[in-house]
Amino acid sequence: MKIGVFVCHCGENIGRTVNCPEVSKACASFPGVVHSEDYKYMCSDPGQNLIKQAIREKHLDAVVVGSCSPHMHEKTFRKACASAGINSYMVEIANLREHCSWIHEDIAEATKKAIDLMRFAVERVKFNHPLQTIKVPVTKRSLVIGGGISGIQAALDIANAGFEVVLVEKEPSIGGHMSQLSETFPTLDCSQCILTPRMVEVYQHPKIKLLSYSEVENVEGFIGNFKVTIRRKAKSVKEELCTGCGLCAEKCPIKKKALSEFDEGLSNRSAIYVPFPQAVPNVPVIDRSVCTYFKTGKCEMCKKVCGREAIDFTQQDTFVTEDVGSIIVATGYKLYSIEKKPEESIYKGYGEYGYGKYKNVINGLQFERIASASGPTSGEILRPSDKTEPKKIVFIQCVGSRDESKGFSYCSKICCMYTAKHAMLYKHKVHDGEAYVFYMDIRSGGKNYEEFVRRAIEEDHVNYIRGRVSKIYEEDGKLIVKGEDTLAGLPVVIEADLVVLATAMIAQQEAPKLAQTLNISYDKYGYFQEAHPKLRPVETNTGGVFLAGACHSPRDIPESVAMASAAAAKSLVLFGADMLEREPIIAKVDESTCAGCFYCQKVCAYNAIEKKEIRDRQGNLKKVVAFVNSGLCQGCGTCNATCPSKSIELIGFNDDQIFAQINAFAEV
Amino acid sequence: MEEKFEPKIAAFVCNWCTYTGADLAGTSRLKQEANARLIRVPCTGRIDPVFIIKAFENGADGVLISGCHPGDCHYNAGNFHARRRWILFKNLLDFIGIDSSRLYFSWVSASEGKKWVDIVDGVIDAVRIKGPFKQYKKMNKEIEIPVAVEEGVSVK
Amino acid sequence: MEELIISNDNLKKIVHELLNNDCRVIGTTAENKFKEIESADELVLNPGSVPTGSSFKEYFFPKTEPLFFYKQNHSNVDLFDPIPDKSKIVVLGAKPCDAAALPIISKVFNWDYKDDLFNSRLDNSLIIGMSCHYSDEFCFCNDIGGSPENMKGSDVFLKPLADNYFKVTSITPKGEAFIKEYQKYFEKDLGKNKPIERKVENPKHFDYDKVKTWLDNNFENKFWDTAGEMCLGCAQCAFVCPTCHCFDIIDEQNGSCAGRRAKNWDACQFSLFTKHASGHNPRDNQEKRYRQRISHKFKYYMDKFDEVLCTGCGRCSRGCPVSLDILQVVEEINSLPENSNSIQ
Amino acid sequence: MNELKQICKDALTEKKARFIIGYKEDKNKRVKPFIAKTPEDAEKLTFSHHAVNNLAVYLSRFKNNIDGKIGIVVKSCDLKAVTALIQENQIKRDDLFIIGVNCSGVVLDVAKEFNKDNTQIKCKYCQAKTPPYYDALAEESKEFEMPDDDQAELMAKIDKMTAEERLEFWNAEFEKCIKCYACRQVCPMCYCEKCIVEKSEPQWIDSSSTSRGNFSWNIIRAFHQAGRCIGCHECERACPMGIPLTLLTRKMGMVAFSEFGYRHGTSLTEPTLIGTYSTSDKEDFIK
Repeated sequence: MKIGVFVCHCGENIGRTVNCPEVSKACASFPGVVHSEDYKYMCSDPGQNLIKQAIREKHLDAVVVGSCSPHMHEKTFRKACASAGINSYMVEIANLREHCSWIHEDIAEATKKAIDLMRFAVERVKFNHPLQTIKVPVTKRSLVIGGGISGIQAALDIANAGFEVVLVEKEPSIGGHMSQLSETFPTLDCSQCILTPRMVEVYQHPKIKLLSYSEVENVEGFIGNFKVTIRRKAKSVKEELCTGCGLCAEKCPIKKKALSEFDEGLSNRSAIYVPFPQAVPNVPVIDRSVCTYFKTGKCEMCKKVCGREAIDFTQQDTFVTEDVGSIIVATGYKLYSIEKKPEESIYKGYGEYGYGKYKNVINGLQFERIASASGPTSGEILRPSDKTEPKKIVFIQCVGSRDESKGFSYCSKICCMYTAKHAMLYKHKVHDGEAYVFYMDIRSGGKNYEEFVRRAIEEDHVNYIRGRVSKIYEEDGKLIVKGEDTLAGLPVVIEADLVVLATAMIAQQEAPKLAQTLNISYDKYGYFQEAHPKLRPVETNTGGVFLAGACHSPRDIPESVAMASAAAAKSLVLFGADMLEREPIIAKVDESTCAGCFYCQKVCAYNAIEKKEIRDRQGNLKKVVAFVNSGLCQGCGTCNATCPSKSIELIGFNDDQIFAQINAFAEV
Repeated sequence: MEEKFEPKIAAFVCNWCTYTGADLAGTSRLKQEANARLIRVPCTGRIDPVFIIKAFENGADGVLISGCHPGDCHYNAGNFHARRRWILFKNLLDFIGIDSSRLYFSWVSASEGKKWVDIVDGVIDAVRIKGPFKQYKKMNKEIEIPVAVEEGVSVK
Repeated sequence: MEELIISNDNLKKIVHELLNNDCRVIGTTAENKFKEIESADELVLNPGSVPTGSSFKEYFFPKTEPLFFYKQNHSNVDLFDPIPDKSKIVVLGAKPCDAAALPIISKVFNWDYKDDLFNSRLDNSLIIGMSCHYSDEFCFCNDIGGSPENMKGSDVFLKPLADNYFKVTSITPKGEAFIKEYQKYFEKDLGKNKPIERKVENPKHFDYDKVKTWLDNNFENKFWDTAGEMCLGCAQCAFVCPTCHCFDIIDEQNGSCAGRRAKNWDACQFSLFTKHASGHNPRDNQEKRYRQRISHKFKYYMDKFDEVLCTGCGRCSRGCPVSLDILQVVEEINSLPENSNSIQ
Repeated sequence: MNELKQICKDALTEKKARFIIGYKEDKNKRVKPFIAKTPEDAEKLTFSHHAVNNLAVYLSRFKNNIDGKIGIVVKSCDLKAVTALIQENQIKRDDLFIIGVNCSGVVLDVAKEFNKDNTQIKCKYCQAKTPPYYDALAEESKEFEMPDDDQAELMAKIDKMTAEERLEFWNAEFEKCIKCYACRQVCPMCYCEKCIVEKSEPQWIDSSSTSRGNFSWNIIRAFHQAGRCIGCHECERACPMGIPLTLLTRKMGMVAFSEFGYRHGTSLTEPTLIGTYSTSDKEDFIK
């Protein structure tokens, strides 16, 4: 092998403490080195030309550059060498600047060390192999899991860029929590007014395939090449025939028996139902758990009234598979279910607040429904128990959030804002009403957020009390709220007509299961984990799977939308090329020696190790060996260190290369 | 006069945290002693204990291994797997009587340039006091060119 | 020539002198092992002991031995010869089955290429053999031309007499010279010390010629499918064997620019022994490798060098972790009809 | 003895097992490994205090077995190897017909009678005379008073030595090594198709019996056994040079237990020591 060595002075950065000509001279005597020179700025055009010229004239096979950190200019020199006809992976960098000249003062010592570092690189490069970047075809389609505002935004962004999207929503309609909201902070514009056009856009978009009432069952494959199995739950209604006339729901005899999920249990719905009037798709589903036909075999009222014969009681769950290149997870959140008995939950709950016991203790989403024009009270603020207008209302923040002993240690982030909004909406509708807010801190970071809270306090005269509520009980139709005003240092007792709890946002219950299906990580609360908290906030550790919205952590609408657009952009980056190019630094199995112990599989954080059967020509199983899925492998090399026979090696950092460097240590 | 002993330290560092932390030390011009030679690996999970043996065989008086803090691994869990191996390996060396106190471990993140300098200087100082790793150097005798052989035949 | 005897004490005195003269003395110790002894007191000669766990072949054919050292220097490679070991070696208390091995393996080391490293050690050596008063279910020296009194390979031979005396027989000129050099320690045999009688019998197990004929004709016999079935493929048998002589040549690095080329023991029972660079292995299972072991010992070596590559010491069987007994295998071959089950 | 023969005979007759890896009688009371392939062969099968071999070493040969179950006669110590092999994907439980034998100790020196002074080290600290699971169980359980665990005493002694003394101790032991690899070949857990020391292009790990080569081999072997050795002591038994190899592997097993509470080969479902981690693994040695 003919190796060329190039020592960079980096102006004076290296040259001041390292005697570069001497290093170059010393390198010339290393076995294998046929060319050695030093130059003021190796990374400059003339410097790069020196390398290219030497490659051509001396027919070099490999190049070692002594320069700054490989993190700086490794790519530069690789490119230069590639343009002169050497494979870019036949280039090694010795870090003479950050790891030598900048940290030492003695010229003799620094020069000796520089020579050693060069020798390491020269010995290492002897075991480098020409590598090609890995090219993986990309299926330019995306799967979006969850049809809330995040999923809708991500789907529209990708679809508008011209790529197909499969949008999976587990409920009968898309829209998510945002569709339940009354008005949104800090502008107080109507949530549905801004959301429903988007929902319709999704439905009508030629590039979006909407699979409502469906769930992701299984995911195989890797970045650019996922195969997703989706369960389409039986709606008992033939979607293609239904016109959404609504007659079936109207005629359904069990009308008042089921609680409306959309109205958070504050109203009822029929057994065949659409969740809300603006639902997309506007196709009803039969809730088989309450439907008389499914319980007794009799009724069939909906079937009788349907002019299109769209009702199909025999429908079964079906499975579809979709090939996609990227997956955006936007499964959202749910509210901490505070009425849950402690033994069913690891969290203690807030039994003392009487949620679930007293009709007039409600949570934030229920208040949204009450305040919503489309809600059960048509937007009039009426309390659930007797449908009277509450004159005194208490809002309690941080129910479950920031409370390690009873709930979760994190801040749910949106409650300060929506509580201010609730109080404001209440005051706007009930002018003579009194609103009290128990808070721990008011966290209102965000554009126009603080101003919004100030408005609630100063213009709408909402009473903010800093302190916690210890107990709520009912007395003569009033809710007695006992708390403490920590600023005044006094106990507070309020006789309220309605109490609204800002319960914590928590991860969806099925989140860990989905995380396992997708092979992404999740934190102890069930929120999905990003690849890097700062620099890769929407990516996961599984390539091609991105996060959007509150499934990652509590966040509000603008943040969710921004994150969704970011996730869409990440997908689009992926779709920007026909082939996915990756550094070829991945593990490779020597099938002839692999004994199939699969310790590599155990240590692999990326599920990149698969089982491969080796068969002879007659088809008889010879052995089962490890196989690296090059799409999933990230190149950490833990498998390589674990493999007892070194039958799996990390290309680019294999044993030969590292041992060669260690061996060169003998001459230090 | 006897020449002052200067220890040779082989340092295996992960690419993402410690190597970058050492880069930061350089960028910050934090001066350190020149006895350590870094060998870059993608992750501490890539470090096979055989590397340590080879380093001692090749004359290292001390070996330093450093990577990302637990939980910060670029590859999720490489450092956790590595840590488990080190515990076993250190115990093995101890039992065989190979001075495992010449083996140093640290977590140095990409932002801990100063910590890196302190660790490197600390290791160099400690090994300087210990002196050369004679135990291991002795083992090379059989494969070294015997002193009695004066001149060899040169072949091109 | 007059008959000589020597007392155990005088023998030790000779050893003492030898050690003082920088001679390497290899002898059996109280743990019944061959070792390079440092003091005459370590020496224990017991004709009734079981053959040592390992033979003393490593003192002539070391388990690892440098052929040369190298140093790379830019485009040159400097080669250095190892320092030849010219010290005199005296082996004391070799059993006939140990001593006989040296002339056997000498043939392969002097066949086309003369192995100087081996020869210089052999030339500088003196083997003092001793008759054997031991026999167990693994011994079969007498089946392949040896005997407990066989002097093959020895320069001087000792036979135990009463009162810690040995009758001394000189066999070679080297032995002659040795006796002459240390004559003051030898006494004339006046017949006072009665020879110690051998109390064990060496039964006849097989007819070597019959075995050889069978091996000549049954390379592909079904017998081989099961003969080595339980073999695990370690080289215990070969490495303790006095006659196994296979070696591997490897380069070992000392740093990136220097190293040595060494000759190390190797064994046909290793799966890598015949593995080609292509990945193909003509002896791809242990059964074939075991056939090779038996055939080499009892047929090929005979064909080529007119010797059985075995002295019947039984070491390989005594130490085999799976109790694969070479004698049993050969006995079984002996009982097989010629050309039985041949699948040619 | 009839019981074992009968079980095996029935198993072979009823095709519960395609063949049975067991022991057969050899010269002078010894026994040796044997594969019984027919019901008639089963007559030769036996078990005694001389049945030292861990027959699980033969199992990895049959890892892609498709032709029916493999019968194997195991003592409780051998069963750990079987368990470990299942854990490490070398064989499937469903492919095995396990004939457990109650064992009351095996000999150290096969040339001698079994007695207090002729007992394998492993028997001295054996916890289970009856294999924890099996498809058939043979042999009467006999009480036998085990001598003291002198190896544990030796280990404690070595632990108390200074590092220099320990190195000297091991140097004297490793010096004997002739690289015959009997320790590896006889080990049921050393099932690699190509050992790391056989990687010869180039030879990074010395294969010579030099001081350096002997150390690197023995260190690597012990390390590769860390958390994997099931303690059958076959390596030490097979070593023709008498190196006390199990001191190393047993020590690593003790470390695996003291540091991680892990014992290999004791559970078919527990994740292996290597290949898993705990975020709370000790790290007081890491700065």
